[in-house]
Parts: sequence; structure tokens; C-alpha cells
Amino acid sequence: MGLDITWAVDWVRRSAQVISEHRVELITLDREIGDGDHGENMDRGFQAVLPKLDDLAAGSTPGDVLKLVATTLISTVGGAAGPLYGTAYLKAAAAAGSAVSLDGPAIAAILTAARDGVVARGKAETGDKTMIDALTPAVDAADAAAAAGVDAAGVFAAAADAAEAGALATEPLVARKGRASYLGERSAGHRDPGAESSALLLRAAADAAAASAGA
Amino acid sequence: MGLDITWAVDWVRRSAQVISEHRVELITLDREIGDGDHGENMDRGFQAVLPKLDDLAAGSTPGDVLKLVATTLISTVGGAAGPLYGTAYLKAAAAAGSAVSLDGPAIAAILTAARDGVVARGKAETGDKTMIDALTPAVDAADAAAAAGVDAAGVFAAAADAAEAGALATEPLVARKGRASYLGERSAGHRDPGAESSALLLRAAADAAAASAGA
Amino acid sequence: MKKIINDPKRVVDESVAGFGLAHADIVRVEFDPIHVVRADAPISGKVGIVSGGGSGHEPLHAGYVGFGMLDAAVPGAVFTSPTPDPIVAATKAVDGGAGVLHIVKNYTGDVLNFETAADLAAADGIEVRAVITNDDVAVKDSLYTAGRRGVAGTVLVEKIAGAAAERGDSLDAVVAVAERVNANARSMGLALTPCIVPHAGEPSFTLAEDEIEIGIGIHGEPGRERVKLEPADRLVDRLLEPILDDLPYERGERALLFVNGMGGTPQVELYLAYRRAAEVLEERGIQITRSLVGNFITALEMQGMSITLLKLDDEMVELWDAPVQTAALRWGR
Amino acid sequence: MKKIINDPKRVVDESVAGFGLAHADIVRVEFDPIHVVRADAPISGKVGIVSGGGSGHEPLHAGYVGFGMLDAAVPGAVFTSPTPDPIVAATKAVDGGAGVLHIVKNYTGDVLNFETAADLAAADGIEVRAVITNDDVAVKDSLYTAGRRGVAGTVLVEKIAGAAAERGDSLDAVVAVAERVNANARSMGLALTPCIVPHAGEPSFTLAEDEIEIGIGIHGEPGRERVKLEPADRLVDRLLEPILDDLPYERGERALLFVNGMGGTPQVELYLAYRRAAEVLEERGIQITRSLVGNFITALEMQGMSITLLKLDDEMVELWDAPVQTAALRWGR
Ligand SMILES: Nc1ncnc2c1ncn2[C@@H]1O[C@H](COP(=O)(O)OP(=O)(O)O)[C@@H](O)[C@H]1O
Ligand SMILES: Nc1ncnc2c1ncn2[C@@H]1O[C@H](COP(=O)(O)OP(=O)(O)O)[C@@H](O)[C@H]1O
Ligand SMILES: [Mg+2]
Ligand SMILES: [Mg+2]
Ligand SMILES: [Mg+2]
Ligand SMILES: [Mg+2]
Repeated sequence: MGLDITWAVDWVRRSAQVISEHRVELITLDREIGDGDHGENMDRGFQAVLPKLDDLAAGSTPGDVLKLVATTLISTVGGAAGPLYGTAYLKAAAAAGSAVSLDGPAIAAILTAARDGVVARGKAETGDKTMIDALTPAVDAADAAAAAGVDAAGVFAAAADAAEAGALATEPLVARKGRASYLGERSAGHRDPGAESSALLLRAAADAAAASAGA
Repeated sequence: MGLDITWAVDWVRRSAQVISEHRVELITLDREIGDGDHGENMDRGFQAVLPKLDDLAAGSTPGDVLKLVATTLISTVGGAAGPLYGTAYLKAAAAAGSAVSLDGPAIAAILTAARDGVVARGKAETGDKTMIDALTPAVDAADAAAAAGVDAAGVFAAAADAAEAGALATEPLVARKGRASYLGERSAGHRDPGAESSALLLRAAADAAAASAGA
Repeated sequence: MKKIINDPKRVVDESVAGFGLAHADIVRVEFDPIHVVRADAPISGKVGIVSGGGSGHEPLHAGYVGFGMLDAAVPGAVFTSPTPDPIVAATKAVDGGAGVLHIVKNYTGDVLNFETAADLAAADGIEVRAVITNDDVAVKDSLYTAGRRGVAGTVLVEKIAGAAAERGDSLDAVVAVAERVNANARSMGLALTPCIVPHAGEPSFTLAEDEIEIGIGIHGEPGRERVKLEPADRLVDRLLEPILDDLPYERGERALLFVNGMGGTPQVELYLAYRRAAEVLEERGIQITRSLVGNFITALEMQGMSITLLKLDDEMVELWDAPVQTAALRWGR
Repeated sequence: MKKIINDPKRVVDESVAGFGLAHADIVRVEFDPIHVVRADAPISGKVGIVSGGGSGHEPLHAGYVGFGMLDAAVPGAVFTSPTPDPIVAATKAVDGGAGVLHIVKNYTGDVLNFETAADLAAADGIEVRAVITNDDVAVKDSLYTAGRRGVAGTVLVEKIAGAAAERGDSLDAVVAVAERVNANARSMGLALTPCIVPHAGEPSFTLAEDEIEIGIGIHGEPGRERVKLEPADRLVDRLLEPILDDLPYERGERALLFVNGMGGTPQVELYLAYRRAAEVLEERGIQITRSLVGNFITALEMQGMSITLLKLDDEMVELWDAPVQTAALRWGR
């Protein structure tokens, strides 16, 4: 069963919820190796998306929702995360196209497009201790799951698991991109806040997919 | 036995010593109801007097020493205490005149002149929570002792006792002069730093007098 | 105590030396005894203006030495009035034959030391007059007390009197306008944190995480009242109330609104406070025609602010707008 | 957290509103989206200069809007780069037909948001160029990293590029001089205390009573190294060494020495540090011909300082000396 507009809207609501719940945690992670605003920035962004969901035209697609998230994040988040997540959702929307329902391979393609967009803008490589270190394992896991014929909800579940592992694995890394890079060796021993928020957003997607599959 | 130049020089040395020992205490008292500099100011002043003692001409009198203290305090202490103590020593020097030895009545007269000088400059009254609340009891006790025929050392001892009691008695007072007055009612419950330094200086005088009497 | 200093006893000397090096185009620094004078002092025929007081309030006073403001500043030890010697030296250095004005903040020590210095300078044939600033409404004034403190209003007195002297006013006229500014200025301050005097090494007072001091001065002394931290707008109201009670305004009267930082408060907070003050004054029909926002008279690194309101007349506005070229206040040249 | 604020979410809006009220003679404040522009913008035929970035660094950038410096400033949330919308709005507001320069501090967020804004403005037919400042020698630069941060050198770039634009230089020429200033500026900072971001409510890091952070930026982030507090002279040496290693000077070369306070450090300490820096540079035969001392780019109430050295050429000196009339930097008019 593919993921439709209901799932997309639910994902956004769950995203706003989970980011708000982890606002302080993301601020704390960012305070340790950055400037302490990541949770505040992401929360501001997703709270700004929520009211706009009500204005979605009838017949909107998942791609429309992704586009709405993209433009709202770009115009409300600021910092590094705003343009990077904005690009991610924009590329995801483009990959989603006008499909009304997304199957496993479509989800894998969307995640790939999102990740590639972030890399194109931020020039980070694997191991630089950024959100890429959550997104790339997620893309790889999604690709593998989709290739194995897993359904869309399962693809997101695999992506979320991998993103969480990837976020955790940023802890020992020395940052080479973003503010944490200014700390040099002292950035090791802390989890990257952007990798953590990526994992949270993918878990929200998987939960929304599971709920929609269960419904 | 009267108090001579040896006593005067010894008094100054003991004053410098006792002020230096109580520097932090005077700073703390002043921090509580003033601006935290009284100990530093007095210490700077008396440390500046010390080297000048060596330059005293042969045949100098106690009055010369008092004058030296006055001018040095005026030019090194600053704040309220500088001009007030400066005036006190200046008036004391004038009262001492060119006498080579000071007896009980002379000491009482010197203390009276010093106190009157401070009142004339600072306009404080008894109970305003200032050095006057140490000096006036000291003057009264010195007058009484001198009138009773007590010797110079005894007059200073009486003055020092009274000054200590007076300083202690400033604790419950609400200040009406000096910085402590800005605190209004909140100045009550703290000892006045200037009254405390006055008591210390008079005790040093008494100790020097006792030592010179014993010698 | 965490400070960028070497020896606490050398703080003032070393800092004033740095000040002199950084602003050699505007000032000259003398060290024995220590004072800061305009590079072009004395100016023949111009009233000289000298101010001074304890250090730790920078940019007051050395930061206001220069064209259109002070001719000399005399820095004492931290929070300690200077002694008469450097005041006399500064007075002589700026005497251009038209007399010298001493602008003195109303503290016993400052008043007494400047008095002695004035006597000594007068003995040398210099005509010296003093204006004592006392704009702090936190302090109850009475015949029997030391009276009100001179605080942020002092900066306004120095600017306006300086402009009067610069345009060639007589000593009498400069004294008159300085006194008028002082009489029309009212200030009130609060502190969020204490400060640490270098030689004391410990905070001037302690406050709980949710407490502030209302009615503080500029010497790290506690205020008249300790209250719970409140929103900025309420704090501003607390400062403005006694100011406006003490010197009421008619609707339509003009004022200069001066929000001053105590040294450790970031600008973002000062402008936020300014917004509320402007709002309150507008509600009362008071026209804010001139403004000053920033750290202009401080208590070392203390966090807090003061608000000063100066009732303006045409001449004050003209003199406020006149060119000034000092390290800390500059416009028009 | 002790701050003179109302709601942490309204800090920037309320503060910028106050700024606009206090400096209505110099700037105009727009709120939707938020940006600060010169009162007389746009100026036909003049290159427009826009800067911006997270708030909390005041007076940067709004304090530098005015004659001879910036045409607009775009304040983001505290320590957070603004989004593209207000940057686009500011760019349009100052476009006088001669193109617009974006001066951007080198942080991923600032660079990306200004990039997007430039693309959007270009789509509307405005020629936009960007100069990225990256003067912080505390950060190791390499192809594989985010590169050096833009810190206090940014103020110098804004002043000098602003003067070039004001005298009528073309966009190419303004870009060239801005890049030259950036290429010749080196900075290094240290912190004695952390700062507290209003929405975070907790200090950005913790330090023992005898510890300081060396190599900090302007966002309350920890530095590269934590060391024991040392005498001021030694601290100054620690900052100057990497600056001079990175951009060596020949004897006789001229420099502008800029001692910047991080917001919570009193002036007395900054000038004390200046004294030592001037001493060291004199020993090395470097001529300090221009100076700047004060809180010009800050990290809220952080205690600490940075030192910036700019190698000067004749044109830079001329442009530095040119008149400027902004809330925070003013001379010559
Ligand atoms: N060049 C980059 N590529 C990918 N992700 C990046 C890059 N730079 C920063 N990030 C991500 O952005 C996160 C920080 O976001 P945020 O705190 O909102 O922005 P800022 O760093 O501007 O304060 C980092 O934790 C990191 O995951
Ligand atoms: N008007 C006055 N008359 C007498 N003594 C005074 C007066 N004002 C202040 N003092 C004394 O001076 C002391 C403070 O001295 P000090 O701290 O050195 O000067 P400052 O108040 O200028 O910092 C007070 O404790 C008080 O005893
Ligand atoms: Mg961040
Ligand atoms: Mg004192
Ligand atoms: Mg004092
Ligand atoms: Mg940020």
C-alpha cells in the first residue's frame, strides 16, 4: 500500500510534534558543539508549517506537502538547517512529482534526492559529522529495503533505524563542516544535532507510515 | 611622661601595619554598605607615608609627623577618607604645634582638633554612621581622662577603648552621610568602615604610647 | 575574579596608557600626576572644563575629553575619587585664561577632593567654579544627608556645558547651563548582577538567580530595594515612575531619553528597554526629540541599566547637537 | 537566566523596534520581513551594501547602517542567520541601480541564506555580488572544512567598503576593496565567560573560576582550547601570535589595531589590553596608524575580547577616515 496525502500531512504533524518534544535536547546538543539554536530553529520552522496545512487545496499530493514544508522551512528557519532542510524537502518534492501515492521505490528515490540536495548545497561528505551522516545510511537502507520489495512503510522504518544508528555514530567524529568544525578535536564526543533531527524526522515518517498502513 | 617624636614615628608605623592587616576587613565592611575601597585606600595612603618617615629632618616634632601624614594621605588616598583623614591629621598637627613632647591634655586637645576638622569638612553629626561616631566618643573619653590627670598613654588608651565601642555602636545605625546613606534603611546592621579604621588608628596610637611608656 | 588585567594596582595606569595610545589624535595623557587632557589644551580664551572621579565608569570621563566636551579628565583609583594633586594639574593644564569649570558628581569624596583642588588652583590665580551633579532619584535628598548621587545625567551636563564652552560662552554662562541641565535631569538605575572591584576581588554584593537590585548607583553598591526579576517592560516602568514623579512633565514638553548600560548588559537589551520607555513617554505626551543608548557611564562589568530623562529647552537642544569629537561621543566632525 | 527582556521569542523584534525609534534620523526599520535600511535609501547610482546575520552581535550590523557604511542590515534570530526573504527585501530596498554588495560572515547558514537571496534578487534583475569575510585565525582553514569564521574584521570591511560605495565606486571596485580588506585582516578571540542565548536559557558552556577559552567565535561557542587565566599581557600575546604568524609584517608596515569587547568586558580592560598590543607591535616595527577599541561585534553579554590587525594601504586609510554616520560608528559628520 502506498503513502498518500493523508500520510504526508500526518508526517508533518508528527514532525512538528517530535521536534517540539526534542526542542531542548536539540538545543543542548547544539550548545555543546555549536551555538545552541538548532532545536529553536527547527521548532520555529515546523510550528510555522502547521497552520498552512489547513490551506492545502483539495486534491493536493504528497509532493505538494513536501513543497509546502520546503518553502516554509526556507522562510522561517534560517541558520544552516533552514536552507539545508529546505533544499532536502524541495528535492524530495521534485522527486515525488505529482504522484498521489508513493510506493517503496518512490520513497527510496525521494530520500536519495533529498540527501543529494543537501550534499550539493552543503558540500559535506560522509564522516564530516553533519546530518549527512544520518541521511546517507538512511538512503542506503531505504534503497536496500526497496530493492528487496519491502513496502513504503517498511522502507521508512529501515531508513529511520539507519538514521538513528547514523546519528549515534556521529558522536566520536571530529567535525569538518558546520559550526562544530570550529572546535576541531573538541567536537569529538558529542552527537551532531542535525543528524539527530534528521533521525527524528525519519522516525516520524515511519510512524506516520505505520499508522496509515494500520488504518 | 609625654609622647615624643619616637612615639609619633612608631604610631605611624603601627598604623600602617594595622591598616594593612585589616585591609581586607575594611574592604569587606565597605563593600557591604559602600563601594569596597576603604581598606585599599587607607592602605595605599599609609604605605605611602612609610618611606617618607626616613626623610624626616633631625629635630622633627610630633607635629611634623602629623603634618607629613596629613599631606601624604591627602595626596594618595582620595575618596572621602582621604580629605577627611587628611584634615584630621592637619588639624592635629596644628594643635600639636612645635611641642617636642605631648602630655595628656595636649593629646586631648589634638584629638578634639582632629574631630572638629572632620566635622567642619564632612558636616556629619553624631549618629550619622561615620567615623565621627568613633572619634567623638574618643574625644570625650580623652577629655575626661586628661581632666582626671591620666598620662598621655592613658589618654590614648581611653580614647581607643571609646572609639572601638563607638565603631561597634555604628552597626544598628541608619547612615545619613557617606555612601552608606544611599542604602537608606538597608545600611543598618553593618559596621561603618571609617569608624572602624578610626578605632584601629587610635588603638595603634595607644599601643605606641604604651610601648614608649614601657621603654 | 576573572579580568583581563595584570596587577590590580596597575589597572588604572595601564588602561589610561592604552587609552592615550589609542586616541593620541584627541588626547594627551600625563602620568605624574595622572590626568587626560585635550591634545590642543589649553585653548586661549575658552573656559576649560575638568571632570573626574573614580575609575571603573568608562567611558566616563576620559572618553569625553575632546572638542566640544571636556578639556581634561582626572581618573582616580577604581571607584575612588582622585586626590587634589592631579585635579590641580588638570585645571592648570586647561586654563586658557577664561576660568575653569569643575563638573563633579555628588559623592563626599569627589566633592571634598575637588574643593581642595579648587582652593589650590585659586591660590594660583585660576578662577574655578564647580557644578555638582545629583540626578539620581533613587536617593532621598535632604538637608541632613549626603544628598543625591550624580549618575548618568553627568554625561549630558558634560556634553552640553562642553558645547557652551566651545562656542565661547563665559564661565558664568557655562556654569548656568550646566546647572540647568543638572536641574532638569533625573535618573534611576537597576542591577541584574554585581561587579567586582579589582583590588577587592569579590563581587560587590550577591543576588539570587531571580533577584535584582533597584535604585543602584554606579559603584557596585547595593540599591535601595531588592526585588524579583520581572519582564523588561515592567522594569522600565519601575525606573520611569520615580523619574516622572520627581520632575513632572506637561504634555508636549520635549525630552532627551538616555538608556544607559551599566557595562555588562548587551545592546539588544538596552534597545529593548528603550522601546518600552519611548512607548510610556509617548502615552504621557512627552516628545522624545533626542536619544542616547549605550554604555556611557558604567560600573565595570555590572549588568543593568539606568534611564535618564532630560527636560529640553531650545538652547540645550542646540548645544546637544553641536559638534563633539571625543573617544566615546562624536558627531558633527 | 537574567536578562532585561520580555518574551525570549520577541527579543529581536522589540530590540530592533527600539533601535529604529532611537535612531530615526539615520535608519528606517521594516518589520515584514524584518530589516533595517538607511533613512534615505535607495540612493540612485550608488552601490547598495547589505549585511546581516544572527542577532546578539550588536552593534553589528544595524549599528552600521547609515551614511558611509551599510545601506541595510538584516537581523536574524539570536545567533541564527536570517532567512532569504528579508535579505531579498533589504536588497531591493537599497538597490539604486548600481548593484548591491552582500557582506556575509563565513558561516554555513549565512552563506547559504544569502546565496538563495542573491539568486532571488538576481531573478528580479538586481546585480548582486557577495564578499565572504573569514578573518578568524583560530579556525584552521582547508578545502575540506567550513573554513574560517568571519568575525571582527567584518566591521572593518563594512566601514571601508561603505566609504568606497559612498564616494561612488562601481560594484566591481567596492567588491575589490572589500576583498582586499578581508584578505588583510586577521582576528583571534578569547572568552572569560560564556553567554546565554535567550531561547536556550542556559550558558553556552561552563568554565571554572580560573579557566578561559581561547579561539572563540562570536556565537558563545567554546573555543579551540581551554587554558588557565593568565595576566592580560600574556593573553594579548596569545592572541597576537597566531595573527602575526598567519599574516607576517615587514618592519615599517602600517596597521589598524582593533581591540574588540565581546559585550560584557568593561572598557578599562580593553584599553589595558590595547596598551600591551601596541607595545608588542611597536617592538616588531609595525606602525599602528589607526585604532578601534570597544564593543563593536559582540556575543551578547560574553566577557572576553578579540584582537584584529588590518594591514593598511593608502586607499584603505583614506576610506577608513572618510565620514561615517551610523548609530555605532560616526565621524566626519
Ligand atoms: N555543510 C553542511 N552540510 C550538511 N549539514 C550541515 C552542514 N553544516 C551544518 N550542517 C548541519 O546543520 C546543523 C546545525 O544546524 P543549526 O544549528 O540550525 O544551524 P547553525 O549552525 O547555523 O546554527 C548541524 O548539526 C549539521 O548537522
Ligand atoms: N561626611 C562625612 N563625614 C565623616 N565621615 C564620613 C563622611 N562621609 C564618609 N565618611 C567616612 O568615610 C568612610 C568611607 O571612606 P572611603 O570608603 O575611603 O571613601 P568613599 O566613600 O569615597 O569610597 C565612611 O565609612 C565614613 O566613616
Ligand atoms: Mg546552531
Ligand atoms: Mg568606599
Ligand atoms: Mg570610593
Ligand atoms: Mg545558529
